[in-house]
Amino acid sequence: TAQTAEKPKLTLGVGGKPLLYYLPLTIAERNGYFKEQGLDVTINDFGGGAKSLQALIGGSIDVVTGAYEHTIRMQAKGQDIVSVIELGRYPGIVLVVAKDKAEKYKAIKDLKGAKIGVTAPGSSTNFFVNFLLAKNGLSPEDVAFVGVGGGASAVAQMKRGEIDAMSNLDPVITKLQSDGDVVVLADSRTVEGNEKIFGGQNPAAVLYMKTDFVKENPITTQKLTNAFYKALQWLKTATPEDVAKVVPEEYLLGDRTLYIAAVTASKPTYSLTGIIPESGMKNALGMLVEFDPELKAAKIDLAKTFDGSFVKKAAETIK
Amino acid sequence: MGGASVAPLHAGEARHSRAVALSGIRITFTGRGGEQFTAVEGVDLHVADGEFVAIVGPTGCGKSTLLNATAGLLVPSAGTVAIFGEPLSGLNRRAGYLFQAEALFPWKSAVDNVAIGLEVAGTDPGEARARARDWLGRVGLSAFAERYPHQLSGGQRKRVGLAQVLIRDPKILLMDEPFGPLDAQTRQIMGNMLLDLWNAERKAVMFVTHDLEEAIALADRVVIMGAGPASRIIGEWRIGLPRPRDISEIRMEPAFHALHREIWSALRDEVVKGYRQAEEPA
Amino acid sequence: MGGASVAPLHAGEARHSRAVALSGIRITFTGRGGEQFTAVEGVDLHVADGEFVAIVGPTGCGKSTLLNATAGLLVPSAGTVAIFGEPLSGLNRRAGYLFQAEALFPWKSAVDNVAIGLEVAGTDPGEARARARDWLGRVGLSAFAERYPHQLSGGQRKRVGLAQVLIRDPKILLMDEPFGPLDAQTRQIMGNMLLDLWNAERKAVMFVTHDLEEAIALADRVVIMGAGPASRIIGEWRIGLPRPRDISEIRMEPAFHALHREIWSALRDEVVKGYRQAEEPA
Amino acid sequence: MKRARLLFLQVLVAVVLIAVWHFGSTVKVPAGIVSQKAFYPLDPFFFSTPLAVFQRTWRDFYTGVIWYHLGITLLETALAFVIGAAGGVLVGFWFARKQMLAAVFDPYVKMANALPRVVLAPIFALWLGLGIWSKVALGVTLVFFIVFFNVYQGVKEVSPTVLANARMLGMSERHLMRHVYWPSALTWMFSSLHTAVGFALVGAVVGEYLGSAAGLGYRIHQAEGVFDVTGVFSGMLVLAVFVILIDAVVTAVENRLTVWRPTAAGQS
Amino acid sequence: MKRARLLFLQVLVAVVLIAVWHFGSTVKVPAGIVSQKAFYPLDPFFFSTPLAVFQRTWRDFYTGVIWYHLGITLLETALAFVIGAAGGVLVGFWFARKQMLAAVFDPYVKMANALPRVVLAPIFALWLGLGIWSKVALGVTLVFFIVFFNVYQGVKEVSPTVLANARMLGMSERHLMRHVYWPSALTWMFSSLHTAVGFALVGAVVGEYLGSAAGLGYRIHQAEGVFDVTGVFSGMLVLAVFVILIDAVVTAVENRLTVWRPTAAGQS
Ligand SMILES: Nc1ncnc2c1ncn2[C@@H]1O[C@H](COP(=O)(O)OP(=O)(O)OP(=O)(O)O)[C@@H](O)[C@H]1O
Ligand SMILES: Nc1ncnc2c1ncn2[C@@H]1O[C@H](COP(=O)(O)OP(=O)(O)OP(=O)(O)O)[C@@H](O)[C@H]1O
Ligand SMILES: [Mg+2]
Ligand SMILES: [Mg+2]
Repeated sequence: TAQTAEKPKLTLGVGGKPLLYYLPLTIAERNGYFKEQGLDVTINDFGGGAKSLQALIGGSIDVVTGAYEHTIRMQAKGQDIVSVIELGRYPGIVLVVAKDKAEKYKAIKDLKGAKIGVTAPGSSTNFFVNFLLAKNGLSPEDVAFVGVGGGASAVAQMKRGEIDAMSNLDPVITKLQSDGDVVVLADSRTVEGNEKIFGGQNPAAVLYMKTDFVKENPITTQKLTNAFYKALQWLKTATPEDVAKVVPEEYLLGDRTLYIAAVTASKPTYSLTGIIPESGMKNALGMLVEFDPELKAAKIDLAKTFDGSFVKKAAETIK
Repeated sequence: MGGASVAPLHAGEARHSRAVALSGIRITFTGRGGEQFTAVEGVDLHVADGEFVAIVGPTGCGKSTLLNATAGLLVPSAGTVAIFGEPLSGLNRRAGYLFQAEALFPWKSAVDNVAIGLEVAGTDPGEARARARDWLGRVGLSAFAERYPHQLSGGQRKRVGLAQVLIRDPKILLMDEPFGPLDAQTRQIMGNMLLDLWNAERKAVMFVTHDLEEAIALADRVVIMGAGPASRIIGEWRIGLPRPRDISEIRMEPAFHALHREIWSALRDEVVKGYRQAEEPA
Repeated sequence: MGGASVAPLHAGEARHSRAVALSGIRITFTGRGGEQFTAVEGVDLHVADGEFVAIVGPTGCGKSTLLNATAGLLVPSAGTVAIFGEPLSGLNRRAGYLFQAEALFPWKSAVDNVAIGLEVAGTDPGEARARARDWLGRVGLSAFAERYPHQLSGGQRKRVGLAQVLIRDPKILLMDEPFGPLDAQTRQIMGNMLLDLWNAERKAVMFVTHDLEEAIALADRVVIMGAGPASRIIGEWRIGLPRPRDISEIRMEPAFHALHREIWSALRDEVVKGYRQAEEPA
Repeated sequence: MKRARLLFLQVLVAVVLIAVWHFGSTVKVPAGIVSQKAFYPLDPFFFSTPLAVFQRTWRDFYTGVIWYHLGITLLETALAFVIGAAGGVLVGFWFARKQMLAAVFDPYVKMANALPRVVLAPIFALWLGLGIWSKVALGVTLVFFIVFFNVYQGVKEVSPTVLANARMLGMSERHLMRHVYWPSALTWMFSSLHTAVGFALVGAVVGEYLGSAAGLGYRIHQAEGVFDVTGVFSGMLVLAVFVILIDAVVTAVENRLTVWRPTAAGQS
Repeated sequence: MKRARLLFLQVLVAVVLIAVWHFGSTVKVPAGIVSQKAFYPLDPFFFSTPLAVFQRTWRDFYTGVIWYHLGITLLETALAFVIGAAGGVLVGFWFARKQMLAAVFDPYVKMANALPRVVLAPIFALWLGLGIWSKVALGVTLVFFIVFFNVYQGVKEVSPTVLANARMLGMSERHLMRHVYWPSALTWMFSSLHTAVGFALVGAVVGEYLGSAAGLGYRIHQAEGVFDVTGVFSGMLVLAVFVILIDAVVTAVENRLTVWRPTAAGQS
């Protein structure tokens, strides 16, 4: 279609662009899918997912690639946010314990009294552990959480033995695994792992924006969705080596093999269809409600958190 | 030559219009700890317009304090200060004050230090500096115009301060030991310059000095203050020596010596008394 | 009474061991812009151990500069400074220096200002303060022991400074107009105190003053400096007046007047010359 | 009288600020005046409301949960302040007295001052672990430089005549330090300490914010992660109140140590 | 001669530091001396190696990619510095002259100084957007307080006699400002500016770090997320070099404006 976008110049927010969590964004950018759609997208990178969401609410950016749970939380706060395409179907979060303490912490139920590293207190890595603890009859009060970030410092703390266990993402996990420092307790990067933990999908990264934006700029939204959809399709067939060729050289962790290993580990997490299944939404909500009193009280209409019409159109037009 | 009247005068006797009228002044300092110290008490001093009054007194008796009160820098704890009949509130805008302590602007050269008084009064900076140079010449410092204060000797700094005050041509001149760090000859030259200036356009002058000869040679009236604390004026002498005077010549006159001897003896007793008082812990 | 020898002496004639020996001193100041100013040039001055030398000279001639060089605060551009025969390098540890400018520690009370010299020499603080109080009494400031410098009058501050230097009992005393801001009587009291002290244990004294009478009354030798720039010593007079002296009485002696008149005329010409020079832009 | 009036005015300022905040975050500007839609001048999503913040703060204190975190943060702040200030004073004095040393290290000190502390946080965490010391280190890097530069300048500002006098009175370097440089640099030092108190707290909080298990920064970060603005502001409120208390202590010490200065109005 | 020696020593310090870094990150301590395993004293995974950092920096400059980011950061730094310093000077003077005002606002200024800037970043983004201005604002909040406290103190430190003299010479408030307070407070101000330059840069970089699309802080953040320590250190190196250049400018201005002070050695 030769329609032109209402708003061809866009600003997009993301909390940590080089993370594998947001790989589809980098692919869309580097492969020129935005340009193809006639969009000029400026990518603003933030100190974290929360900051990019705040920038969206504040009106300084138009769209965000961020965690799906944000759309649920914002509904509870009376902010109209809607996601239009799923980028990651699994959270990709992994719970590991230090190798030399693996004897002591064989399973999740043994974690009582452990010091557990999370990227930040209150972040999804934290909730992930909370959820696992609850399933195993423990409560968050039974362990101590420490924010260690998602970069080199997380690796450092694990290696130094400052923490007993850690819930984190790639490439931290792959780095620790390849160095042989940790043992995995729960892995949400794989199909089987997710089946075991959630009994299905649990959407991770999505593209979301204000509902008003979608109403006022349907064509632009469509074009954006198209671009991301193409990136997902590309990822479906690409090998990790292909990915390594596309992303900027700096992203390669200074160690190509490590990067390839990380991409390989993360590949199953990327969404195949771009559509969030009903069960996925319920899983996400279920996890949040468990620990957030504010959400427990709120009435959430999950249908309002995701608008699948754009992905469906994209799937029709893009082969 | 007219004989000098040597009888002590009583305050308030002057018939001219009063440039400065200090009445019943008491000045009490309060320390941080609340301890009080009364420097002067019950001081009445009137300076007529165009009158040259020298103030002499033992060290620490409150001379500087009185000048500060006249300048409006210090509010008396009791009594009133009136300038040309009007009660003083805030700063005394008609007075020029040569401080006892160092008060030049360290960040300005000598010529700028002198010119500043004109500049703030609105004189064109170029002209102000030209006149400042002229004044530096009068105090014998032409060659030092571009020096900063820290590059000048003690006596040179004092003379820059003198020029700084005089260039503004104030109606009332307050001078606290202006010739202190000067040698005898420079003192005379400066004294004569001051007298010439004063002769040309009569100003009210309050001149603090420790040199009784200088006081007699310059002034219309010499005021003697007693020893502190709570010091007061203990005597006044009208100096009837003829004008215009030349400082070095007037010292040769017999009337000068008669006056000197009389005031001297009055002063001497006071100082010894003050010395004793201060020596006993208050 | 021994007659005063009135013939000018030439430097280096003293037979005692030399406490201070300045030889061929030149001191040149360089401004930031590189401009040079030679304050003194070719100065030879020797002070014997136990000798009291007064230095008199027109304002800005370099008296303070010479004292600074003797104290080791200033390194001469040429010439040598020797203290008790040893060339001076660094600070002159045997000298006590009463500065012309204000130099008290503003954050110490009068008694602490005086005591500090003893304290740093290792005296027990309690004893140091007791002796400091004693010294404050000698300079007539017992009642002001707990005051901070800004709560004292100009003359009071100078006397605290005097006590601060004298309490340390240095072998060499450098005094730059120590009695400047004092009234005539206090001056005499202080002068007599200084003389008593000096009589008891002879120190080498370099005493800068603008008061020629004071210089003659106190000193063994009066040194006259010429007008600057590049000023030098233009005359020396040995004062043969008998010791011990009382300052007020010695002024009555005819020998005193003869000396005074002679030195005076030498000095007068110099000052007038200096005044002329300075007036023409350098 | 004067004190009462001052207090009244100070409270007035607070009342006005809180009123602005309150009305800005609870009363909508009707549509059509400034923009198409009605909106809050201070969107409560970003600013919460004063009432909510006070309620939360009160609750935190009432239930006592805050004390533990506050204690940790204050401990870190105090340590950062003491270590940083002591270091700044010592090195400042040292550099001021050793001109060559100062000249050689000058560019490096300035470089170090310009490194973004946020980036250093992981390195501190690496070296010092996740306990309080990595936060203290962050605070120290802020406090140190502020104090250092001021003390350095303060020492160099000593009146040359007073210094010359001190040396003539036989003072050794150590004596000079104690009797001259120290009292003379005090004003400078205290001026810097007032800034430094705030920065010590900032360092501690930012350190906690970037990775920790306790402390006010941790709580603020946690609140931020779940978009709990009320929690964020409540944390900042507590911070602000405590910095005032610490600063009051600094001021008291300052007044004690500088009794010798002329007061503005010396006479009654 | 003396200059050459100074330069030599400065370079020496740099060489020693880099050597320590180099050997620490490339030579392993053999197993059995300190710990069981052989290890690098400065693990290159966390500290990179100097060679790699220089190579990267060189490449960035050579290919030119860095210029754009550097330009943005410098612009933000310059703006933050100028605005913050100007504000600090103005408000400092103003408060110093209006005692009542200063007394009333004193606690609020100190509170504001203690707020963690990292938490304020979203609010700045809300008010000022994501362009350079929100970063400038962050820098301003740092620079302002440092300059403010020092200028405030500097004005109050004016010698009382000099001030009295100035007033007797007929100076109005405006004149006093220009001829007395300003020159007298200059030393204080410049002392604070040396610290402030660094903090302006820190503010800009942290702002970029917390959310932006360009600038050195952005690059550092990018590098951090992908374990690219070389990139992080290279960014810090560039920062450090530039702060030295800016500081040199401040020093030059300072020397120009304070010619009147006695130099340590006044005579030749
Ligand atoms: N701020 C102050 N606090 C307490 N006492 C003070 C203060 N200022 C001055 N005094 C005292 O007041 C008295 C008078 O001081 P003042 O400076 O007027 O003396 P003065 O006559 O000028 O002496 P001098 O000839 O030595 O200059 C002195 O005893 C002094 O100690
Ligand atoms: N730092 C300096 N730079 C340049 N010239 C200076 C400096 N210090 C002093 N001078 C000059 O050196 C000369 C001698 O100064 P000095 O202070 O020794 O004079 P003095 O004899 O003590 O005068 P006074 O009796 O006025 O105190 C003066 O002309 C002075 O201007
Ligand atoms: Mg006085
Ligand atoms: Mg002198």
